Amino acid sequence: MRNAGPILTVVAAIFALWYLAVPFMNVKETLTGLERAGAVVTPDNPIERRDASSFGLVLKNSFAIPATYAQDRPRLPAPHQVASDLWDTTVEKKITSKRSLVYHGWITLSATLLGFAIGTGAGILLAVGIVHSRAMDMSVMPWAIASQTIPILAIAPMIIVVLNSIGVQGLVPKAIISAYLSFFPVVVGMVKGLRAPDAMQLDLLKTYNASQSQGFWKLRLPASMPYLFASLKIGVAAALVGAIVAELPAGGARGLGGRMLTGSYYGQMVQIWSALVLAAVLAASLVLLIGLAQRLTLKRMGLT
Amino acid sequence: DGHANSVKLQLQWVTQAQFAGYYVAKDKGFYEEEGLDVTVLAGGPDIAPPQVLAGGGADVMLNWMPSALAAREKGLPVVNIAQPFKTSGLMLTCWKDTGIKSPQDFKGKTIGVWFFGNEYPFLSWMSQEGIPTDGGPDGVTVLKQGFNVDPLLQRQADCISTMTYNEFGQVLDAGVSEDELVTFKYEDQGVATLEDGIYALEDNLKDPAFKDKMVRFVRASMKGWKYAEENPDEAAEIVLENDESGAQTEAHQKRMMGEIAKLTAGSNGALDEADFNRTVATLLAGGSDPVISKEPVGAWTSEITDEALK
Amino acid sequence: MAPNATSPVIAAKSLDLTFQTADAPVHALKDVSLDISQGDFVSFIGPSGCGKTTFLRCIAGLETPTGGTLTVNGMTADEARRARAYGYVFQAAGLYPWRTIAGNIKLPLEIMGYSKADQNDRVARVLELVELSDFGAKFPWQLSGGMQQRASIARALAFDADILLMDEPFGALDEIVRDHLNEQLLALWARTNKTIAFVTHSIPEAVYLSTKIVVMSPRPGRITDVIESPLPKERPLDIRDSPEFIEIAHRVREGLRAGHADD
Amino acid sequence: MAPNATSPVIAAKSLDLTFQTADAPVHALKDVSLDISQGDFVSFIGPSGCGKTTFLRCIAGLETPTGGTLTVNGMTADEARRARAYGYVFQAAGLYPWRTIAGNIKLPLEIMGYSKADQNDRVARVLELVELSDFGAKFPWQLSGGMQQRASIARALAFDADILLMDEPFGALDEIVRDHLNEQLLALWARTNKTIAFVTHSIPEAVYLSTKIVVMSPRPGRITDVIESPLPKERPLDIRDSPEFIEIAHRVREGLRAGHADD
Amino acid sequence: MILVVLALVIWLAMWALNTRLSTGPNADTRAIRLIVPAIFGLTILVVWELLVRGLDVPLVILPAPTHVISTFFSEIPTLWLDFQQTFIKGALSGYVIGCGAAFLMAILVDRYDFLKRGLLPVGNFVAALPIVGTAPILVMWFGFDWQSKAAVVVVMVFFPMLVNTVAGLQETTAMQRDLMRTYGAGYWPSLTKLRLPAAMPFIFNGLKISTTLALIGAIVAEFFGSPTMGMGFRISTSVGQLALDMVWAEIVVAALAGSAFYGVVAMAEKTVTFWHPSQRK
Ligand SMILES: Nc1ncnc2c1ncn2[C@@H]1O[C@H](COP(=O)(O)OP(=O)(O)OP(=O)(O)O)[C@@H](O)[C@H]1O
Ligand SMILES: Nc1ncnc2c1ncn2[C@@H]1O[C@H](COP(=O)(O)OP(=O)(O)OP(=O)(O)O)[C@@H](O)[C@H]1O
Ligand SMILES: Cc1ncc(C[n+]2csc(CCO)c2C)c(N)n1
Ligand SMILES: [Mg+2]
Ligand SMILES: [Mg+2]
Repeated sequence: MRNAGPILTVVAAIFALWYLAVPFMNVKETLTGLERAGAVVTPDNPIERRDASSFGLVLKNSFAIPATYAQDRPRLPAPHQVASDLWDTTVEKKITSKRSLVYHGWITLSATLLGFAIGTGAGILLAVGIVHSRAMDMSVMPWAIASQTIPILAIAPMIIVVLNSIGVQGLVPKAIISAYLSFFPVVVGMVKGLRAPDAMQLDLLKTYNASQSQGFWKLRLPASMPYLFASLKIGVAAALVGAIVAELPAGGARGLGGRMLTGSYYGQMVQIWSALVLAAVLAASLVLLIGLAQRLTLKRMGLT
Repeated sequence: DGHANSVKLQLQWVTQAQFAGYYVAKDKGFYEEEGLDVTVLAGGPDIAPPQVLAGGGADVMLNWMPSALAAREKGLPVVNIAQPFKTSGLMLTCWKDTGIKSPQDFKGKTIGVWFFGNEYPFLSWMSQEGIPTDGGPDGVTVLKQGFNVDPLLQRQADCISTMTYNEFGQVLDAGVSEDELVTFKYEDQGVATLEDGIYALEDNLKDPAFKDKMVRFVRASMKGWKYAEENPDEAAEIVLENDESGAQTEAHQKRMMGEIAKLTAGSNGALDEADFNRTVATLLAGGSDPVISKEPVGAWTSEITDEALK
Repeated sequence: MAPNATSPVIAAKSLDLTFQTADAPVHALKDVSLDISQGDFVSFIGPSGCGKTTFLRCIAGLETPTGGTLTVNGMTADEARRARAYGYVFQAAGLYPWRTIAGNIKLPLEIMGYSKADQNDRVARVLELVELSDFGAKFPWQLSGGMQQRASIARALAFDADILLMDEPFGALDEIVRDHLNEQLLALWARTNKTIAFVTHSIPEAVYLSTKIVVMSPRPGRITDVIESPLPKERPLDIRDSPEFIEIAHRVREGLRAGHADD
Repeated sequence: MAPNATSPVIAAKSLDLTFQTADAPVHALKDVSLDISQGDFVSFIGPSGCGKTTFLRCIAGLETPTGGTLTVNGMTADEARRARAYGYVFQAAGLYPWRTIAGNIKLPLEIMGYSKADQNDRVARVLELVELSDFGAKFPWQLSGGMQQRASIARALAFDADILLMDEPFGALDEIVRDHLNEQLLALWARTNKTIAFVTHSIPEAVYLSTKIVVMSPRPGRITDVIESPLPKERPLDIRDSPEFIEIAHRVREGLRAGHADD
Repeated sequence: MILVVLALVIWLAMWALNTRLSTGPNADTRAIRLIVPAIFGLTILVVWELLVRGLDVPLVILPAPTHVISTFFSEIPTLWLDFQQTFIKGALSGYVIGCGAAFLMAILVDRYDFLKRGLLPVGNFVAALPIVGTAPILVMWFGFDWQSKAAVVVVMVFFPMLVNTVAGLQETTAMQRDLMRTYGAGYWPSLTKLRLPAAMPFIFNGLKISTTLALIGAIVAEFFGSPTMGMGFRISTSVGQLALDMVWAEIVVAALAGSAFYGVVAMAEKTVTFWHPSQRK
């Protein structure tokens, strides 16, 4: 792990910057709070403070700096606040509790995995169709690109309602929205991958008079593996975003998306940050997992 | 069939004491007593209950009347079958130090408003006051406010929309004292619109079996509401148990229940025609782009409550 | 269906091929006539772009001539391809990187439906033939360029086709390895009596290997000279320093230079 | 700073180079000693992997020997590189595809800070030298392989370096084009009296071009033979059919085969 | 029911037509390349229209395309206003800032291996933060107007652009780099004359990916607070008013703007990287 040193340094730098930024981000609310509690702050008028620069305020009220790290509704929570909330909601709570982030993480993860499976399956099928049918290639591809310019957050509620109306509820609608986001990278990658064999490799099969399906299983599919894994990594991250987006209109405010939503609704910034961090950890782990599968598969195929 | 006794209720927000009556009725077995199997579907900022109703995802919904009437005009004939909330909890909350004392002082200020159908009472109010809503020194700058109170706390807005039972409490929880604030209840300004009514689809109501189901539903729900009013702490506990997000706190829900009880207090479930007419008048008066353009017909019925309250 | 020794295995008459491209059409083959008999070793030599590959691909049924007639084993080229009449060796080894050497050699056998046992037998046999017996389980990148090229020849030999079409198979190798493979190829040809069509850029290679050298020239691609080699079938490497060899090489070079004059 | 005629332009003494790789270290050069004088044309020949490229890269200051001493124009190789003492021609043309042919040739001139007018002059001159005057405004992919290779030689000639290092510059070309470029290169060398170090795989090419042929063998890479050519400076192409030529070629081949024995 | 059957029939007929066209003799002409996807798109619209009518889908769930189109034309002033707010002010400025910053950062990262090994993995992690969580935070930090939308866009496009540019700057072959060394060229000449030109195809890849991200980011951010205009604002409030025709009209604008933006960048790519094999011919 020769990257450990640089990564740790960068992380340390980020934390340092983060800690440094906290007083400036939080000074105004902190001063208002302190003023209410009877402290003397300069300037003593909240409207003047609103229009003043944070920099000047911190300088003039340096006594307030410690308090900026312990706000209930911080604009920027300090790292240790997020960490202790994460600890509380993951380790300290029973994982079946609705207050446990593990519980919510699992809800999101299950939708993500199902959606990823659907999206990957659909993506591969579509790619196979595109590679084998010129009509499909020419007509579908431009619209697949256009489909990605549609803001998913706008149509997610409609998808949920429409599926609802035909009796599909629960995990599946969320998974479908998650699939909508993850299928595109898979299509693009797989089309590239299935077309990766060069003319010579294709001609070789022709000299053997191989059938189309033999060509698919013995040449196109194996040749597409590196591309498949590259797009799976993008796809799984997209699937996670999709699952989180789908949780907003899915009702019940369950899952990491629900946590972010209710966090925002009740002004609990720390809760949003914890959910965010956990989502990023989830995404990174999923990508790592796929990377592992990639290394194993490609190694067995002799491609590394 | 099985549907004869099952009811799906679509809420218009996440699980909280605002909907205590229904959770209590379910939890205390009032629905069961009526032979009903009720599913309560929580909502959220991205859920439009009328859409869910139209799609068949729910049998009844809770809604604010402006939004319900708008849906009617858009060709979705929803009908108010009961009105457990008598008074409106909507208000504007402003910093006192901005110098705002009366609505006329809004000129030149920035105000956070909930959209999603809830902007009409505000626009109607401003047009009554003669204040344009497109910014400038003589008008107000309107922000589409998210569903939290940070814009006020961080002074991105001078006033924001709050509900007496929820956001206002959050402002106070943030350490702000009431004498730092000025509030304008829509109720006091004469622009209140009916909130949290129970609506069903007109077509469904033509079916006697469905109607009967609604009668039983409303009866049990009102029983739940009255129980909640009398036992606010227990009701808050029940709500907490049903919260799937795990984000609500006991203190918050208990206070909310107390405030909600004030709004439901005056209602036995039946819609007061005067309230309806005032709501319609407010909406028809609303500015250049009114939410409804003509007097709605058949937008409410007393048949269900008449039967339920017999 | 083996043709009798007198009728040619491959017979091209006034073959013409024009590629339709975006701008101007490319006249890749013009009036090409050639007979190749059973057991011949025919080399094609000529400057880049003269149509050597195109002609070989026509024989293989990978390209369709726009004029003239072409028969392979008495059938059309496409029928011959479907009947799996030939093995084709490309310029680069073109092994599938995800298959082991043995797996690559097995590929045509799987496709043609040989039995499992037969597959293994044949793989072992051809691996031995090209002296790669110890490398069956290795992946292509674990072998040197020369070894890869031998594997690709083994792949073309694994099934029963008695025509071998080879498009610059040794182009990418260094001279010594090339010499070595040339020797081996000659030995193989002597042993099996296959008919071989062989494209090359190298004059000594063409002269060393062939019974018949076909010199081509470009724009449009046509045959400018066909040289029958008087060299004996038995050819040690230093035959290349013999006067006959140098004489033929000289004639080939002259033929080539003539074709190049318009450059 | 031109070295006087008696002291060698390039002097390597007991050069050693070991690459540290993931598994075993690779001993690419072992105890290589060689002097090259002003005006020499030295060819390096040897099987793949014997260290020809590595040696050339050491001279160019692109690789640092792990032992021994090496001077170029009396400086260290790296100093010579910074002093822009040589032009380097790679095996592939390696033209930048986003620049025209003229733009590619201008590239070193821009970097070395020649004036605009001087740049244009020099580009015109070297384009003429390699017979590409009409192609200055074309992009690389619009030229044939041989033309690209000539352009890359022009690029190395455009600035004033009197050493030319060429790593298999004609490896990818067909024999006729190669002959042609060989002739031109000889003419250029005769005219300019540059010192040329030239890597090749082809025995005839090495013999045809050089005043000195260095035969190398691999594992570890070392010099096994240095052959001084008795051929005159004036060399028509058909000198290759002369007995002296064949004699030298034979000696080179023997040297090569000896080095290959362990394969 | 008749309409539904008709929809099916039209679908099959159009598909057959497209198959004929795309495998026919003129399949490679420019016209066919445009016509085939157009027919496909048109077919989808017609089938959608027929299904909505045939199955009596309520307007508040899914409006018919004709309805959307008529709304589109009658609401052009509003749509234009929203477009300016969201696309010009929010998306475009965020795109320029984000891509520009990523580009400069990529040059630093490329220069210092330490940054490459430390920053890229951490960046990968940060890029996984879902927009739904970051948008409310950024709206809180940067206010309700377009600045916060631009900030969301910056966050969204930064990493894809960074990764692509860094990859591009390393895209040169060893030979191309060695050539520079034989000229004794320092850092700047080899950056401007070699690595940047060689990186262009990758840089444009990043720029293309970022176009759709920018638009989506700006729209989604408006869901979390905005002035009373903008495409995301209109979509979210129109859903509340059940004005689904307006929602879809905005979606049409988004799709048109997104595709056009992508097209413009792709065209710029064609002119700048004309030399790349993928662009030739
Ligand atoms: N698919 C094709 N489409 C258009 N033109 C082609 C095609 N294939 C080959 N050509 C052209 O036909 C001519 C002959 O090509 P061919 O590949 O047969 O030459 P070659 O003799 O094999 O050359 P080389 O020695 O470089 O391999 C060339 O001008 C080439 O550009
Ligand atoms: N950067 C490197 N790292 C590790 N090993 C290297 C490196 N460069 C070359 N080698 C090894 O050093 C040896 C000599 O390589 P070199 O490229 O000099 O051979 P060559 O004579 O030029 O061969 P060829 O004719 O194939 O070009 C080879 O075994 C090669 O694998
Ligand atoms: C989708 C949707 N979002 C918000 C409201 C308005 N509203 C109704 S209840 C409530 C919570 C008050 O604490 C709010 C904001 C709505 N009607 N529909
Ligand atoms: Mg060829
Ligand atoms: Mg080399």
